[in-house]
Amino acid sequence: MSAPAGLDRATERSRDLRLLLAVLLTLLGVALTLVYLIALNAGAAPRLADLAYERLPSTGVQNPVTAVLLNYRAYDTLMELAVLLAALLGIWALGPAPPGFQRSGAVLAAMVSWVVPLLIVTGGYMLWVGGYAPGGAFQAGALLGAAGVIVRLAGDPRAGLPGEAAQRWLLVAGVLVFTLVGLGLMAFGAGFLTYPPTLAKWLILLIEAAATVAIGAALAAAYVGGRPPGPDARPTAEDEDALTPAQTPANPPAPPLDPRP
Amino acid sequence: MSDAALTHPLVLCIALPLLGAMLVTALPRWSVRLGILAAVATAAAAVALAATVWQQGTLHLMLGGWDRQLAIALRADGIATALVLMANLVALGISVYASGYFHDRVRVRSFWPLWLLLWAGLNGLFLAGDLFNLYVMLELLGIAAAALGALTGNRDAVAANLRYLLVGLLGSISYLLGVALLYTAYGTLDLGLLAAGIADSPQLLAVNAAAMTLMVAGLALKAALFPLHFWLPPAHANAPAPVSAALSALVVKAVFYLILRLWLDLFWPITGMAAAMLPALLGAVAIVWGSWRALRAERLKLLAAYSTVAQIGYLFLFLPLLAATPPGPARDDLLAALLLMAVTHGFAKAGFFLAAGLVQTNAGHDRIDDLGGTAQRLPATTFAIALSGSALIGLPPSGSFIGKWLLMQSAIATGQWWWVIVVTTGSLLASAYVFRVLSRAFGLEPTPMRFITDARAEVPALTLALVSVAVLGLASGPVWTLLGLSAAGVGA
Amino acid sequence: MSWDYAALLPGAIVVSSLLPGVFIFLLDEESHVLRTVLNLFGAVAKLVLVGLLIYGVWLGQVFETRIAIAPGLTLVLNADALSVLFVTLSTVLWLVTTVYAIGYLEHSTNRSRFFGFFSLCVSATVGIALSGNLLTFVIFYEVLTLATYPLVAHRGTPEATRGAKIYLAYTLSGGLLLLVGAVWLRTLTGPVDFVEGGMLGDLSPDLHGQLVVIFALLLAGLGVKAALVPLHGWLPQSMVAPAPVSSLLHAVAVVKAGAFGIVRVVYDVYGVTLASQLGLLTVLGVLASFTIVYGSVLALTQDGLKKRLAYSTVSQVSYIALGTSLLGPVATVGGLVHLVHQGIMKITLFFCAGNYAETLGVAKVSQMDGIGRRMPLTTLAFTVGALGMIGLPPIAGFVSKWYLGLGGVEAGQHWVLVILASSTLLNAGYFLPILYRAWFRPLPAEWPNEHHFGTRFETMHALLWPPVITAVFCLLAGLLAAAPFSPLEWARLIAEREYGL
Amino acid sequence: MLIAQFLYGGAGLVLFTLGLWSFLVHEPLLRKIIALNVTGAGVFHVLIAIAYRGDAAPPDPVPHALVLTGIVVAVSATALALMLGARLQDADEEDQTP
Repeated sequence: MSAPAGLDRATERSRDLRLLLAVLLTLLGVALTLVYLIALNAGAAPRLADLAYERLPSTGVQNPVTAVLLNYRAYDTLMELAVLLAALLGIWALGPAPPGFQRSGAVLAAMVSWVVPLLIVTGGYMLWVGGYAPGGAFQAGALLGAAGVIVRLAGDPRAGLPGEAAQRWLLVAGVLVFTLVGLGLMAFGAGFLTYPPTLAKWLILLIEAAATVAIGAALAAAYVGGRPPGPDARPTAEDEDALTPAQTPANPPAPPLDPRP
Repeated sequence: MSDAALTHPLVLCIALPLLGAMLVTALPRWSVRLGILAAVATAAAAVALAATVWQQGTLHLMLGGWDRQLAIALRADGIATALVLMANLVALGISVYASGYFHDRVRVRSFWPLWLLLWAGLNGLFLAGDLFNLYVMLELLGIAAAALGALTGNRDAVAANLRYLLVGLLGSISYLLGVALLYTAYGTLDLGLLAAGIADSPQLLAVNAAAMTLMVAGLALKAALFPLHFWLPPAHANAPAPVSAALSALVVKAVFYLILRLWLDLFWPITGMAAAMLPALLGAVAIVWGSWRALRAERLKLLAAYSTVAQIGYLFLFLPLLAATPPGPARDDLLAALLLMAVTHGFAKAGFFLAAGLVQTNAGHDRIDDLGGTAQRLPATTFAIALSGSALIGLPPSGSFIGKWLLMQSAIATGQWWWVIVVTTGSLLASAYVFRVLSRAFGLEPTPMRFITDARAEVPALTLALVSVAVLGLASGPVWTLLGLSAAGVGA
Repeated sequence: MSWDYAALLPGAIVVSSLLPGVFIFLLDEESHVLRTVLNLFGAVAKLVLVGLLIYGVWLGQVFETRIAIAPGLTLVLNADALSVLFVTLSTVLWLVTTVYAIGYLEHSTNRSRFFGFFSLCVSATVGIALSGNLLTFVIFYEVLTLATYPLVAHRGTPEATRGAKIYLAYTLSGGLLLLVGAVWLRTLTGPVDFVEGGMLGDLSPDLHGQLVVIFALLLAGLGVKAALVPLHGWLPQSMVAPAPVSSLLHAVAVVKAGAFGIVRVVYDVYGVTLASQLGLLTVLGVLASFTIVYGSVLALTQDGLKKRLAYSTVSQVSYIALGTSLLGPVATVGGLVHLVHQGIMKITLFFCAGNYAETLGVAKVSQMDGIGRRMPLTTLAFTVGALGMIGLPPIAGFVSKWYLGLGGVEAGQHWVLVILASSTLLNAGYFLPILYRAWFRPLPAEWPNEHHFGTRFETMHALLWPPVITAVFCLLAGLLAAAPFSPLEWARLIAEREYGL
Repeated sequence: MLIAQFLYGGAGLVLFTLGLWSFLVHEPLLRKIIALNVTGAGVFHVLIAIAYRGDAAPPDPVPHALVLTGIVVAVSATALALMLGARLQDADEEDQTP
């Protein structure tokens, strides 16, 4: 008899706690809203908007959001590509990808063969249009990623991506090109990621193209959910990873993930 | 453009590890060699940065050459430079150690890119002068750290690091809301401009206080300030040794650095005595509680992880003392002491974890009660534990001894004597847990024939530990110089 | 920081054993010769440097090494008369102990570790001796704790681990109290330099309350190492250490560091005048007297030879504190000279105890029947040390007790004579039965664990000669007490300066 | 200040609070991850609201860019969290089967 009674008391207490939490969070919400009201009225508007538009002509692009992303605050974007890559590498570190889904039937396959090229073309368009209208590398990369997801759903275990070696180059393309452009500009005396106005448009397009590829590949690879399957994944004898063959392994390799149904 | 050339190390500290991360990702077969190359290059950039700041004072760079409001600023002042230097030297030591630590091919390939990305995030965080950029850096750190922490792939590690990731995300979102409020009220993200804005707008007290609360609370979660420390011990204790070292010595420290920045630079008009008391009280509890748990820990790495909880507590004790000390030599001393504690702990804790990892590898486990033979077999490693342990306790001659000396001095001088009791209690408990480990090294095991058995692993650990004791404890004057404080006026 | 001879010498004295110590750690276990060379090189080099120092101080030169470890925090090593007294004692006994330790331990386990820490230990001790301010003193005081811990734990047996743990618990807690006291004092005065005659005399009387509390903290911290009752609990426990370590702990390093610290704080920080005015000397005197009697009473009941010696140390070291607590130069001379005399007498006794254990396996008083006939030279040395402890003229201990008694009378504290008399009786009570057994009881049929070292003498050379030499020192210190450069004359010089005579 | 701005941003704050509630109260991993995304979305709403300058003026591009960056970061973190969760689930299933 005592156990259920104790359980009751436990649930009762957790209910009380939830109630308390609800009250506290409501207070927090109200307080935040008031603070937000005060902040809106602080008279900071137009904030950075006017300045951003004023400098727009010398950014190399006409779309102000792209100007912020790839020029004013390009450094943020560079690091954010690094964040995406870090997440993907973290996923890869957890183990090999689960096997894909079974091959799609004829109808789905036919649809995929239409949709995927369409997505890729749309992605390319998005990339180009980003220079002067809403669009850009992220939107384009997201479309490419979506294409990868569809391909994987249709049965390709690699989501349409190449083998591991090539995939790695695709994944690093964004940050690599971005960093090299930045350092190159610095080497020529312009300063890190300081584009000369005449070159800005083309440098940004170059970076965006690389970023689109990297984002698309990273999103698709993340959906695959592990190190890519394929011949590359198998260990090779001539590997140079560990400089010393050394004594006993520090930690045994992680057991492979259970294949999913 | 000699002025521009001066700021190059500022960029290189971030760009080089980033570039290195890309190369090791793309060329996994060369991971170790490229990784070490990138590590050495990055550390060299950090040394160059320190040398430049030493000569020229604070460095500023508006990326993209835009107006201050629009651009993202990088800046290296004394505090940032001291921490960058510490972090990069420690990271170099960790890299050398790691080059021999992982033997499994998959681990090697996973470790190096994530490690270099983490490194880039660390330097980026120390050098950022923009609130939103700091958010991105926090996320880069959080994601890379959680991924690295889960590298062993065992259940405990995955569970602990999943929790770490989620908690970290919550912390960053809270921080980001604070940033959004500040942008709403002041229309800029630049730290310097915001600081000026906040100082000029006492009428926006509610906004300032709310933003500060959101940001500091979110960061306190990531810095594992008691009682928000629950995620740290399992995450740090279950990671591979070089990762534990980086997480405990550097990542947590970086987040604390950001808190300090916000506290001192941005929100100084509202971070008076009243505001400082709460974090300091939590810090005091962290010291006692963390040390106590470290004393009770069964495993060496868990002990080290709890010790980090305690050591973070010490840093928060400085806040009310800073609030109570008017600008002048006494406050400068206090600031330098704070920095010295943080830097010393960085070196010491990294050395401790690396040595602990070696003990674990050799013994096949890290249960403290059964360590006897292993500790005695590896004199250099035991020495590293002893040296870093005495820095954790705050015994002379270590950097933290000077730190604690100045901390207690200030506590007595400002009449806040109760912190002295906290510090002494913490030191006693720390002695107890450190010597609980060291006493295992004095058994009836056979005599080791050599001082060093595995140089690539033992030398980094021993060097880091030695720096925390001999270098920082006997020649901490440069910390004052780097902070731009005049050593002449310093006295009682 | 200037780097001339006078600024380098005190630092060099510390480094002369520190560096060999570091190299010894790095040596392979089997490098017997190199290790021995490093050990002896360090000890001899230090002796030479100290010789130069004494000569320079006698010529009136000022030696001071200053290293700014942080702005406002300076490591100061300098040589005043008091430091010279202690540094000479440690250096001379260090050389003797090194020889003894090589004989005792060079064939056992973990030698690199042992001799490394052994060198660190003496470096810390001379650091304490040469400290020119309280910060430096605190630093070396803590380093001494850390360096001796591995020596106490060295044997690795469960008792050794336990003894070391107790030692550490006491000394680290004491160190923290000392640290708090030192920090507190610094907030009142700025850097606390050791100045002859004290440096707190000019402080406003409002602060006197705080000064009393600070003194209590400092005394608690120093009292642990000086083994003042009730802080003496670690000392008998640490008897598990090897004999050279016990000798070092009791005669030169740890216990002496505590007593030396008390002398420094009373004379060179507070100043006797202020200390007596605040009533601090009375407290110290009562504590010291109680410790003297209490230690001796406990020594009576110990059968373990080293334990008996340990309690005797508890008692004898407090003579130094007693001398410090009496207002007047004569008592000061008595206390200071005992710093040296107790050192050479106690080290003799411990060496002998080590010889008995190593040669015959004898560790208990009850096993010592007839031992004088089996090991005459060792037992002769033991006899000199023991009679000196009792205070028999012309051995060194007599000089100390004479000056202490005289000082008590001079200060008008006649109860000191009672303490000295009862202590002497108790000393005789626990030493004379040993001597009787050793010389007059018949030899046992078999010793517990006898070794023959193949020498003409009763035991190996490295073990035999150190106690004989120190026993000769005991006699000389008593016989030649009035000669220039004798410990007594030097103690007089210090007392004159402290009292500004 | 525009009333629409306040309402939209205020809704963001409500989302933030609700997400926080859900994160703290619910145990299952998936709910926690979704809750975090809701919380983040709340903050993004606030930023989007700040960017609005009425129908006449074009919006402030800076908060828009911040939100874009924030979304990518959130996606990355979510992906990693999900995979960690999946790995954990696998490990638990392995524990149960033998």
